[in-house]
Amino acid sequence: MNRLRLWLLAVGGAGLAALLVAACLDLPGFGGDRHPYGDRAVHASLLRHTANTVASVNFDQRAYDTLGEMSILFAAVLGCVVLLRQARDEHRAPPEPAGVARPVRRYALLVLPVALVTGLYVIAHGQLSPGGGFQGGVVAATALHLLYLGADYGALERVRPLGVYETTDALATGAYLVLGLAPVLAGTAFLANTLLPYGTFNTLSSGGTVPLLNAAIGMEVASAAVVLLAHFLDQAVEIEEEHGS
Amino acid sequence: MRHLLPLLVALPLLGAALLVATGRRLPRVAVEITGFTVCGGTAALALVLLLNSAPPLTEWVGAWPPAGRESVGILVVGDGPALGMATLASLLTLAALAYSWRYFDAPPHGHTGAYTALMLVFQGAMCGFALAGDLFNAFVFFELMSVVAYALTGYRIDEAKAVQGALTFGIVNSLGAYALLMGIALLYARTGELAMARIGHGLDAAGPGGPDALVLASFVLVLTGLLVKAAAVPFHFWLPDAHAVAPTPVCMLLSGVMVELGAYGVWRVYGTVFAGPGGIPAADLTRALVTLGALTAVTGAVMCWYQRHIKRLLAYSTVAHTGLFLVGLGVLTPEADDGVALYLLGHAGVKAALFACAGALLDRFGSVDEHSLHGRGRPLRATGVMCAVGALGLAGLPPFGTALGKAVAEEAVGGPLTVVYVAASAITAGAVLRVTARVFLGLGPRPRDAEYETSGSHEEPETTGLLSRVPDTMTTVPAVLLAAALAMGVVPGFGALVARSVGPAGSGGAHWTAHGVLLGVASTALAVALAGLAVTRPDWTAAPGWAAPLRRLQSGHVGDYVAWLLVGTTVLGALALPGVLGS
Amino acid sequence: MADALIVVALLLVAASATAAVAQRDPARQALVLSFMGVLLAALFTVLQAPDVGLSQLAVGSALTPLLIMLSVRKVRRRGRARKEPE
Amino acid sequence: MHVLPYLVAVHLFLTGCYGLATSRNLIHAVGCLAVCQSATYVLLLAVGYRDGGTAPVFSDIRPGSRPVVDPVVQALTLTDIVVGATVTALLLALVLQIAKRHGTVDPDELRELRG
Repeated sequence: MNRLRLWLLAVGGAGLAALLVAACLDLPGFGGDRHPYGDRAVHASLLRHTANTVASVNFDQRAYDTLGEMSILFAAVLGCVVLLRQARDEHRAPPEPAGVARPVRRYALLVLPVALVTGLYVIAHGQLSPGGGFQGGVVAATALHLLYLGADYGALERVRPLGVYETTDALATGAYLVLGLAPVLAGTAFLANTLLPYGTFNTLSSGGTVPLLNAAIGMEVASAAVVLLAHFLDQAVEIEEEHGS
Repeated sequence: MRHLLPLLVALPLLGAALLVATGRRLPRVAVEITGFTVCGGTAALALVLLLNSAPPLTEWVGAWPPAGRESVGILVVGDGPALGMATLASLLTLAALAYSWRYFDAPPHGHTGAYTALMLVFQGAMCGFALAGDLFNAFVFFELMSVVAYALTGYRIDEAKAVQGALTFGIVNSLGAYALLMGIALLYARTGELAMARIGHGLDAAGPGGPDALVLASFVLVLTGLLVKAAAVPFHFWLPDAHAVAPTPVCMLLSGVMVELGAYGVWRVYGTVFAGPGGIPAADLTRALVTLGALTAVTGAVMCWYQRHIKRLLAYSTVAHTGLFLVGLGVLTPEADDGVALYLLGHAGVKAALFACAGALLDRFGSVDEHSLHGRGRPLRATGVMCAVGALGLAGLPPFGTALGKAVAEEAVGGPLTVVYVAASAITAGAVLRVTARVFLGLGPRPRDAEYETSGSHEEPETTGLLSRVPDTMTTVPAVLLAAALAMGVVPGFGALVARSVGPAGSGGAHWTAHGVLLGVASTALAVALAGLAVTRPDWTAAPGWAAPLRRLQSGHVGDYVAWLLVGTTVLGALALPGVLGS
Repeated sequence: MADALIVVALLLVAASATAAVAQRDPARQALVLSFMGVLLAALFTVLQAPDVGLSQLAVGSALTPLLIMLSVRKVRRRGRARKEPE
Repeated sequence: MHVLPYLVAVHLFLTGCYGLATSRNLIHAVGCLAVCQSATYVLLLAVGYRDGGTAPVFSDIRPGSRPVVDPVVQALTLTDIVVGATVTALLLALVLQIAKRHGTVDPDELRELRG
């Protein structure tokens, strides 16, 4: 190990540690009662009939942050598609079907539908109970990949037409943006949740545009995670280098 | 009007989504026209908003206007500097898209729209960061900007250096972003707010006795994130590794505006969050920024001089100039701010043009190595002339916009710091002139190879195969950029316009002075002399022994860079400590 | 009671993070990270953040380790393919 | 107890940095970066906690009947988690390409960019 690097690490680490520990001692004690922004957010969420305050912050009060976050996911997927493309000196070799123990296979096929439905349920109830587009989307996408365990890579590729997922990813991103732009056309602010009725508290259609944005995020996250996993699987299983390169 | 502010982010993103959704069916020309239209439309919108930005536009996204003084929404600020940066980013993206028109390497199969879409997302992210009035929102767009930049830097996956540079870039910048987020969390704990102005009020209300360790730590963490992006010493190591290997149009954006957005972020965050009595005293900020900025300028200039990889040389010149911007921002006077704003605009034009010239060399000869290209650039007369003109602009020869900005900033910082300005701009410009003389004129003997350096020969061109002639777009774009940089200094009233946009308090505008012109001519003369000496007497200017340790620090090892990042936070804390102890 | 739970969860998270850094083999590190993801999810739930806990469970203990495992597999497979022709 | 959660966050950040700086395998380094990031989750949620508070979800409690913890930091952390996963994916993609082009994932053996 490089001597200089260890010295730098020791000096820098010690300095930063001292600074951060001193800052921690000045922080308000853990579990304190002063959360002005949080209290205002709870109030605003109830005004707009959204039972899950976190969903209200994510998709209504700070929906612009979520737009940025969704764009990060969108850009990262696009980046992975570009970075993990088949290079000039590589070719595809269909993998041999791997032997999977029968109990594993049965278990995977059993869990798959359950996980898929759980994912969709979690997406749908985002504004009412804990969960929402992100969590449900990731669960649903990961569930789909149980097929790799349960059946084999070929089966997974058949139910997973990548192009469709990539298009869905882009369309969901577009849908979120269009939902944000509609209020601008109506003469108010970007992403304003003022066009739709807020509905009855604690029902699926409550919260104005919150359920719609939540659904867009769910679709985006699910298809983005599928595309990401697919490209990594492709690299791990299918793409090979030309020998002698 | 104010409702249109978030559209600067939304429009490019929508364009990108559209391109990805339809990208596999569209022919390449349609993709490029769409990208061009969306990017240009956004740039036009930014310009219109900029011209209407007095008094500053502010918008609460999501229609959450503050009840009393407090809101739950996100604030977007459209004042002169914010919209100016957004306009600059949009126009440079337009130039980069024009530069890559048709000739840039074939897009990945089945993803015709991917490259253009990434560029559009990059544009939206830079606009979003420039306009952010909310600290967490700034972090989100900071990350978006970074993520797109990593992907674009590694775009040429067949190139070994490109993927390594992109990973270094990714790890160091992500770590910086997490430090920034830790700082935001500390500020939220103290004030319970996220809008920058509200955090500033909260700090003043909480600490009438002055700042404590918590304020200092949050200041250090937030600045670490922003200075990593601005590539200040010792956070700068990632920049040459990334900028030297990214595709040329991307380099134009990275060096021309993304790094400068880091410096802009420092200016914005200090002015809105930490400038009050509960924040960090002005003397401490000046000490921190001027020290780091001067170090950055000197390191960047010295390292720039010893490069033979042309894009890497230009990358170090960006490091040097960002150091100068940080020095200017650090002295905290309105005059210096005006000067830096002008300097930054001029530098963006000149640096993007120089990268464009280097890209033409790469695509024509498959090399960006000063030694192996010796004399081979003679046929590319237009590119050679633009290289020389760009070098003069970099040196600050009047009447370039860079010269006006540099002169105003020099006058504002005064004293020995003027020497740093003159030296850094002269050395970096001298290096570019030296390259021009050797590559395009074939002057002097072919220099000897050193032991510890990055060579630029045997690189893959960015086009499909080597070009037999440089296409018109690749000469028009740098010509337009240089003309713009020149116009900034020549068009009467431009300096005053920039000064008015930067601050309503204003310094009365940026004007040419005899003193400034003299200094500009002096640094140009110094640059020419250095270049002449280097070409005719290569042994005199070869790397002396004392520069070797400095070069060894740039080891290409990501672990070293992370260790330096930690040292940087400690140094930053130490530089700002006196104000906290004194209160 | 809640406090005790929080303290235990915090200490476990700190310990698993140390283990994740100390484990230099990336495949094993992925397992430790997955375990740490579960612990973090538990911590978030105790901190009354079920939303965050759920996404940490989905992302931190499933998606990220899976991506790391796939990368390890690719790098190893590559290494083997390199050795065979020799 | 009053500062323990904050100190754990500091510990996570510094441990991750140590791992990053001393790593001999780039995949391992990306994992360490994920550890660094978990420090931000812990810090944010610790800042937003309220003694005796419950989750800010009103589907089964009456509004105003019990104190709730800060929902804003939870939303920020959610964003942060997604950001972390995407950054990890992107960096791993780059590591795979490094493995292909350089034939190694040991940062000590990458010698192309220096000086």
